[in-house]
Amino acid sequence: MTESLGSLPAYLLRNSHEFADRVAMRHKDLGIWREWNWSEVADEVRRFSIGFAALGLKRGDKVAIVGSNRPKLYWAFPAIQSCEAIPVPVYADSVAEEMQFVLEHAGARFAVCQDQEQVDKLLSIQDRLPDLEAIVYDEPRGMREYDPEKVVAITRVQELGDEIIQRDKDVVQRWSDAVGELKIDDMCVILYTSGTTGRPKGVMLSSRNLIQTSINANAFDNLDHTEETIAYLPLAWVGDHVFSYTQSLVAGYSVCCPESLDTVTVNRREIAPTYFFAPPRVFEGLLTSIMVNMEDAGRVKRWMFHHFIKVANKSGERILNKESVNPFSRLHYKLGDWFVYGPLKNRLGMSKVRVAYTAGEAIGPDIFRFYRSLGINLKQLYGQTEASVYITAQPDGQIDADTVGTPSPEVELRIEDNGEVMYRSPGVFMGYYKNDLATADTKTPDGWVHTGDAGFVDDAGHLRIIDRAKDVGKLNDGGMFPPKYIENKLKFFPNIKEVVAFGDGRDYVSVFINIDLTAVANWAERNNIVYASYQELAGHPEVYQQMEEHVRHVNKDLASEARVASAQIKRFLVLHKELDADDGELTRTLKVRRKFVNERYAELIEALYSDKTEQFVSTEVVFEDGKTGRIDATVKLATVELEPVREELKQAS
Amino acid sequence: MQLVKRGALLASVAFIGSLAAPIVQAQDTLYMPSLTYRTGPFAGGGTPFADGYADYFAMINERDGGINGVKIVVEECETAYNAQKGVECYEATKGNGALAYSPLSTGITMALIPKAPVDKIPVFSMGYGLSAAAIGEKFPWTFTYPTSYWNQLSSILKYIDSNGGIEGKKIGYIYLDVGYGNEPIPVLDQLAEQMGFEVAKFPVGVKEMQNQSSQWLNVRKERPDWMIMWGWGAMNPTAVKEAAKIRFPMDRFIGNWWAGSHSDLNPVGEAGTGYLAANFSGIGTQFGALEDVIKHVVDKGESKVASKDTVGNVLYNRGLFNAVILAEAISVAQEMTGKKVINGEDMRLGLENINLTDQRLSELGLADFTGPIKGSCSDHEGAGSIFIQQWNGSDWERITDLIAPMNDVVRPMLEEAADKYVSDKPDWQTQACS
Amino acid sequence: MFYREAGQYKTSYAADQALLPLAQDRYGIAIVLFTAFVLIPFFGTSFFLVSIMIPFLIYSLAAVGLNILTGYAGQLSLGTGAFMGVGAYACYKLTTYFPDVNIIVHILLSGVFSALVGVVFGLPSLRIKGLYLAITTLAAQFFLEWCFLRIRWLYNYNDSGAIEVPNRDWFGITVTGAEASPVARYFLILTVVAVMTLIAANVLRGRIGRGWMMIRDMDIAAELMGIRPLRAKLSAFAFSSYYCGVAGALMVFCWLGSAEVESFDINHSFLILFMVIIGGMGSLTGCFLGAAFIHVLPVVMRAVPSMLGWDILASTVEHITQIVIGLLIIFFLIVEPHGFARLWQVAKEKLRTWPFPYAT
Amino acid sequence: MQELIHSLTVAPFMEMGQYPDFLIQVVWEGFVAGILYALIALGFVLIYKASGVFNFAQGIMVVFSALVLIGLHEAGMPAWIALIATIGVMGILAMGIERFVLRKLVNQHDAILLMATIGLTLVLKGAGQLFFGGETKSMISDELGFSSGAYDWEVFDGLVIFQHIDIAAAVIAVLMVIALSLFFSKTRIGRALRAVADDHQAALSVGISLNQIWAIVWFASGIVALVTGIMWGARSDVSFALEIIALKALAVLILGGFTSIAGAIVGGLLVGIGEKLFEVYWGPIFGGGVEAWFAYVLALIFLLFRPQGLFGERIIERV
Amino acid sequence: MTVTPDVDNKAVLLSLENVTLSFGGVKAISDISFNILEGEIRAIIGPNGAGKTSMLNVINGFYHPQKGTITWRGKRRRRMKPYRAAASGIARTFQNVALFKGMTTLDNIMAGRSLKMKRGLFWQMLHVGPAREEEIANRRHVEEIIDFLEIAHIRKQPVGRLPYGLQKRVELGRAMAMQPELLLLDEPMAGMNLEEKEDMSRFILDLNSEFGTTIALIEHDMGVVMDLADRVVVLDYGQKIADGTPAEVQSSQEVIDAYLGVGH
Repeated sequence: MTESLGSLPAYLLRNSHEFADRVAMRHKDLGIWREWNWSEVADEVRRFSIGFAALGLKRGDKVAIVGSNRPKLYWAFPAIQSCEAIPVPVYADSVAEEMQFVLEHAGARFAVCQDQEQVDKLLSIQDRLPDLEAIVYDEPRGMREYDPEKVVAITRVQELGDEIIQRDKDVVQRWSDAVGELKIDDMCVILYTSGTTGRPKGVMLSSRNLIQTSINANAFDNLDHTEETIAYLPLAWVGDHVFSYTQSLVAGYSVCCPESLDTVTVNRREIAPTYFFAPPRVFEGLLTSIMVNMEDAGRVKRWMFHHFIKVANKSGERILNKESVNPFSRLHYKLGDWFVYGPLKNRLGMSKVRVAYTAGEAIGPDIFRFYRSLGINLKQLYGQTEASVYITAQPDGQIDADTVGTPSPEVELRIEDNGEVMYRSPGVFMGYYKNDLATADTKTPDGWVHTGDAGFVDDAGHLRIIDRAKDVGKLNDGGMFPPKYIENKLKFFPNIKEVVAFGDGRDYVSVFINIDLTAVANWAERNNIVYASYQELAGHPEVYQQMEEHVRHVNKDLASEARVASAQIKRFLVLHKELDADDGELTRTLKVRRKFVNERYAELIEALYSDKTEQFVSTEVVFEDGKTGRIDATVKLATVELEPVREELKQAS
Repeated sequence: MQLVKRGALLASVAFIGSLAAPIVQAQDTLYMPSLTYRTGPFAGGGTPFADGYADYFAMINERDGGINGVKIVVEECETAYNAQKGVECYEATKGNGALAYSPLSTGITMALIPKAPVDKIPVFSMGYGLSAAAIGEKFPWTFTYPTSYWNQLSSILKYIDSNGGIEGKKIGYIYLDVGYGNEPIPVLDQLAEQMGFEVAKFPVGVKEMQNQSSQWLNVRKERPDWMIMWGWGAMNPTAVKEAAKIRFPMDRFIGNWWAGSHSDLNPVGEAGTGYLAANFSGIGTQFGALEDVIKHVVDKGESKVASKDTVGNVLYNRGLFNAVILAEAISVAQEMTGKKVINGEDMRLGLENINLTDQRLSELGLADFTGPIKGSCSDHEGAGSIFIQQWNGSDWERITDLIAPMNDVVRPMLEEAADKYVSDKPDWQTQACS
Repeated sequence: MFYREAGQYKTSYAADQALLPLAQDRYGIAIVLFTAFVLIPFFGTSFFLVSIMIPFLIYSLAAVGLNILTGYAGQLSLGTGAFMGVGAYACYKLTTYFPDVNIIVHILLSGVFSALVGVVFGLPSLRIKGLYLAITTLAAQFFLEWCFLRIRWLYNYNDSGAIEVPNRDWFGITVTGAEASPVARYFLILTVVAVMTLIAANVLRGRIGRGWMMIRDMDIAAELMGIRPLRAKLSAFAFSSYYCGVAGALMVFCWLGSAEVESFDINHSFLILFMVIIGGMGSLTGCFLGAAFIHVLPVVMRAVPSMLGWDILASTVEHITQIVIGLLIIFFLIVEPHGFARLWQVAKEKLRTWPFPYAT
Repeated sequence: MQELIHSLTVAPFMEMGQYPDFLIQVVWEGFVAGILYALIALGFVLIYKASGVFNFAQGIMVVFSALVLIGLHEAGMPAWIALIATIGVMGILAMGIERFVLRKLVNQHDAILLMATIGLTLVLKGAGQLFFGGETKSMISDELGFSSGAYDWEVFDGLVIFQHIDIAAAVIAVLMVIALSLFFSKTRIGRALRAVADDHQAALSVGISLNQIWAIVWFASGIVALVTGIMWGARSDVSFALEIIALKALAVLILGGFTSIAGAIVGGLLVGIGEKLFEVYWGPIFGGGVEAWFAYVLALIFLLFRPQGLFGERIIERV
Repeated sequence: MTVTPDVDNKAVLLSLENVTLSFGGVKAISDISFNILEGEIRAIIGPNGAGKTSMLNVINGFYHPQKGTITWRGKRRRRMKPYRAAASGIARTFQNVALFKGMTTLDNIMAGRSLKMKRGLFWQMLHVGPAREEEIANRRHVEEIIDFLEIAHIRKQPVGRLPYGLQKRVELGRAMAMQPELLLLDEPMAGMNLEEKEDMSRFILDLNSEFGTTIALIEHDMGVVMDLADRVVVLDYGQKIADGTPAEVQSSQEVIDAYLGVGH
């Protein structure tokens, strides 16, 4: 374990000596990539910091940082931290009211904003923010009319710093000394979690949390000062804070800020990062656009693409994992790399990626494997703000789409009886800001933290997250019933749109399936299957047959895992109508309203737990013009043979 | 798109092929490139000439099995009377062991004259090209047998003089306004002074060849006593027609030897009756050599002539004559060097020492075909004579004996011109003749 | 596919505005230059150099000249041949007056005369546009042709009416005239063409070139942006004619060795125009592609029958070649009116976006 | 210097006065040449009006049509049948050009269309030489019934010679123009053609497709080319050198305007007569051969003062 | 005509007096006088064919009026070529986008910098030293405009392929690049959707307030005009029928009759 320095600004100072001429930050601005090396960054930060202090920033003050990924906003962190004040990054896309809560709760005295838009937002709520004294901004456009006392440009703050340095040469030394004296266990940032329910909570992280986590993470993936990464995720999100700020400081690698959110793809291609993070939806979106684009390609090219993707599917991951592969396949793959994978990675800007992570939610195994088969070292990690991100991560070469990896260095893991995952690590947060109650709920006195997720550790020692802990139910035989886990597994099939699983307090698991009309209709067309309506298509025997195969597939998966082996799907039906937000079956964000579905389709659910092979149902629906009507249908119920569970697994459970 | 690609591919394959496999001549042949123009506005003249040239060599190969047993390979390259393409043809063929070039174009000849000493391949411009090249000391590599433009002009003037005197007369000179037509002007001016006649010049632009009414209006305005024409290609029939239109007496209108062929007067027909032209190669097929050509080549269908009627016409015979001189030079060279397969340098030697006496001409089956030609180190034109022929409405008739040139007047001028040509070329290759 | 752009980022405007911002293009050009400067002189036969490479380069240069005027400044010209002639005659006069001055200086100076003549004949362009202008350039063509013939001073009163190129040295190596070796001539031409193409590229991407393109694309808007139409058009005429003039001088001095009026006739103007159109208006690469195509195709076509052992009259081949070129021109205009350059651009775009059909 | 001015400004006119018969002869020659220029220009105008194509191939069409006529006659066809067959060939050519060239190049830039016709020129040139040979041929004027004699007019103590063929050329040209005017004003297709020049949509409403119209105008100008070829060929034989003379029609177009039939005729005569006078009376001062550029330079000077041509309309630029 | 309070404390930038313009007897503009003050946004409105575009053409020297005087910054202006007008600080955009179709967005805006670039042929040929410095300095300026107009993502795209709204934006950028004192906008929002119109209005306002550029614009959308303009002049059949603040103009009976009454 490397001996750590006492604070993040201290790392900045170290880098300014050790990597003085290496590029610390790039920003595409006015058409070109502007670069700052570490000593320049240190200088910028120093002037910013000294100027900020002159504005009245002092120990313990909270400073909100609002905006997208801009160098100056990143510099605001160490500038503030070296004054022993605490930066509080805020989601830039929040509306004024949300911001008001955070700023008010944190009691921010200052705010650092990116541009006029953010400044205007804050000014619109300033009467409700008595603590807010001044706003510092980056981009001067449109700012000339504002009160120069209250709204100050960062450049002006830096000039202020310059003036002070001019007057008093020692101030630089004093500032450096002060940085050296920062305490490692002091709070250094408050990150507000965007809680899905209730008010956001301010997670207080100490320097030690972040520094130790960063050291561990860098060591885990062998990240050093040669890495390049592109910063495009929200500043206020812990992931960006760690990847683009703390890990960069600790390792000394460069961070590149894109020109704007519209140009991330292009900018990523220009930079070709070596270390890259994106949430699953980004990878999903990219894959979809790849596929859509390839549909427009010429026949030969399309054939070639699909051919080589197949090749990659066969041997790509094994080659990436450095397993033994026969020379012919290796050559075949090499060819594919020349014709398809290489150019593809090039277009995606991932040619140089050494380590790419995805996290946040489950990623479809096919999507995950697709990228890996191209030779991109995409891995999953499992983390939380409260853990300074890392709880588990997949080590190189031990990758499985269904797991989130082994515990990260210095992280201890345990699974509660109810299946909830608990952890303890150097990154564990200090507590929620001004919310001891919540802190006590989440963090045990001996430092263990509740994740709120249910999961289990498989034979290989990898953690599998199956669901939110509170949603996990129990079958009558005592087996675990993780509905989301099962639903997600089915939903990864492209022709399944929505799944609702039942089983809590029942003998076995059964599911409602909603087919994906576009995908299935496409399939029907290709196979000359005639149908008049969604209902007819949904009830088509061949569709049932397909769904049965999917279910079997999922069952096989489930059967291989002791903890969930008993949650195999025994019966299923394909719903005769699409679950619809207009009918109240889905939320407006398209999440299933379980309760409502349970009530509405009670007959069907009961039928699933009987011997019936079909069930008549009549449902009231709302048409697009607002009128209501009824749909009558007789829905077929299918039974699936369960997969045998291996004995040793049974015993293990 | 697909087609384009394939086309490009084919083209590039063919192209690479053409680079990789230059046409290689067998060791025991004599390679004789033929720069022809069977296309373009001058094709009418170029075609029969090229046919005569090729057919004679073909006949020699067929009848005698080549020259002293070595077959001659004739390869044509199309120049379209264009200097640029001519140079391309030269570059493309010179590497194959070419023995001599006869481009039948003053423009191309000009381009080749400086190249000849470098590549050591003689240029034989039979009665065209640079008149000054007659001076062998200054132009070791160029030959203009049997006569140069300048000497020829003097012969024509002699003819005029002998038909009613030339002194005090006005001579109109209508010419194709390119190097070819401009070439004899210095002599014309000089002789006008010496012989005491007046000159009126009427240039015809290449683009105006078929639209000469202005020139002939000017002729009408100037009212010359005689007209001399230095024309070529489509210019000739148009000129004769225009002359007829303004009622210019045809028997006072003399063309040079490039303005007196069947292709020139056939389109004019009756209207051209009486028109005169200079010539130095026999008309008709009544010569032994031509009979052999018909027998061995034309009748066997080996000739490229459009119809048998072409054989024996003026330009066909001139092309043939060109080949005769080259063939003779080859045999002289073979004799002098003792080699059977000769090279360009040997060929130069052969050309320089050519001696076509009447007797030799008879041997070749060309008695009365032309006058004797004898070359020497210093004399590269042979100062041969010409005769005058007249159009009778459907064919040419020879109406005079050979008319010798005014060599005494012209030779000094040629020397002067040769000196001038060489003067601004410090490293020009010359030769000393004792 | 070959274009792996990831990681090529620009940290300065200078780099962003470089002629070849993509590394792969730079490698490509390096290979081309290596081939041109090293491989071809080393392995090329004399025939290849003299009949293919030298004319190809000279035509390319002339095409660059015409393309500047027609493709970039939008002024259609049919007088290229004559402007080349002005250069050739000027060079001839210069080198006879100043035989001791390095020939390369003369060649480069001769373009100045051609530029001056170009400016004079460009004057009508202020008032005349499009096809009308093309016809006034035809006036330049015919008038100049007439001058080349009539003004005997231009060819030093040579009886032949032709320019005869003397041997001239460049640093001790004969580069013009009959004694110049093909390789020496090739190097001279190659150097001139390479440097002048680079200069053209520089001018075209700068203030002046942009002014031309503005006039081409929307002359009224250009004027309202402060471009003086007369100055822009005349400068285009001058610049373009300069290139044509130098090409003409090179053509006569380093290729043909002698020239008469007919070397600069209207057919030449058309030939160069074909190259520009087939190659692609408004593209320097296109000039080279067009020149290669139009020049090399006939050479290949001539070679094909004899290679295959067919006994076809040279004239027949010539006529067929003419028909084929005519048809190909029509075909290309139909398939890709923007010429090879566009095909290349599309291909490059495809390679850049590979495996995708278009950029996303 | 004074002498030069004299020879430029006074002498020519004195000469004209001195020999008026000769002047008449010069003007007549110019007039006949002008008629032929006008006919070629007419071919250009027809096509330009209807399709906006600047047909560079008009010149070669003249040569080509004449060659076809002669070639067919040589192949044994009686003259008049050969003439009809040639018209047929020109018709097929027109349809071919419309079908395989124009239709595919609709809406392309002017320069592209121009280039396509230059490509066409190459094709026709190659084909003409391939099938009929490159040598000069004489027109079968006798066989077509043209007399080769001349009419002498003795006047001003001199003689003016009018070739029958020239008179015939003038008459035929006039008839041709009248026929075309009637065609344009009296027939349905003709009106459609005029409409298409103004507005493509309007033409469609007449019920004739644009494609048909194009084929028809190309055919019409093919016939004009054939007539020109016959007349010119009868005067001074048929060869490919004629093609370059045809370029002069471009200068004629500048004078007359691209779209005016009257302009083509007036411009043609202006160029024809002008260049003859200039060549005969002023040419010798410059060493002759000024005809080669007179027309173009005249056009150039003219353009500077009246860019829209004699009969064109003034162009007002709009923003 | 009421005098708006601004007139007193703002300098007159351009004034037209009794200007008359006719084409072959047809009067496009007859006897119109009005002025544009420094720093204001001046709208010219009127029904189709009212002579609005002709007015702009007169101002930037494209048409030369037969009668009347034009005073630009206190100096009476003689017949002026458009490029001279451009050099004296007048820029404009066009009703139908008149971009340089063969060039990219960047080059189009760079084209607007033509007057600011001076380096001669020699340096241009070498493209080093001063010419490159000049190019780069201007590029920087252009980049600021690109940033201002939020068109970074189309920087290197040929303008021909851009959607109409973006083309209009590029055209505005090109005019901005000239750093004009007076910017003439000919229907800057024609054919735009609501969102694009809002963006464009914002840019025009920002441009006016940030850089102090005086703007004269022709616009059909009355709502936009009322929001943007400081003063409005109304033309009808080549004649001026009203001049004043938006409110004044809106309440003028003549305007309501001639313009709003006609409805379109």
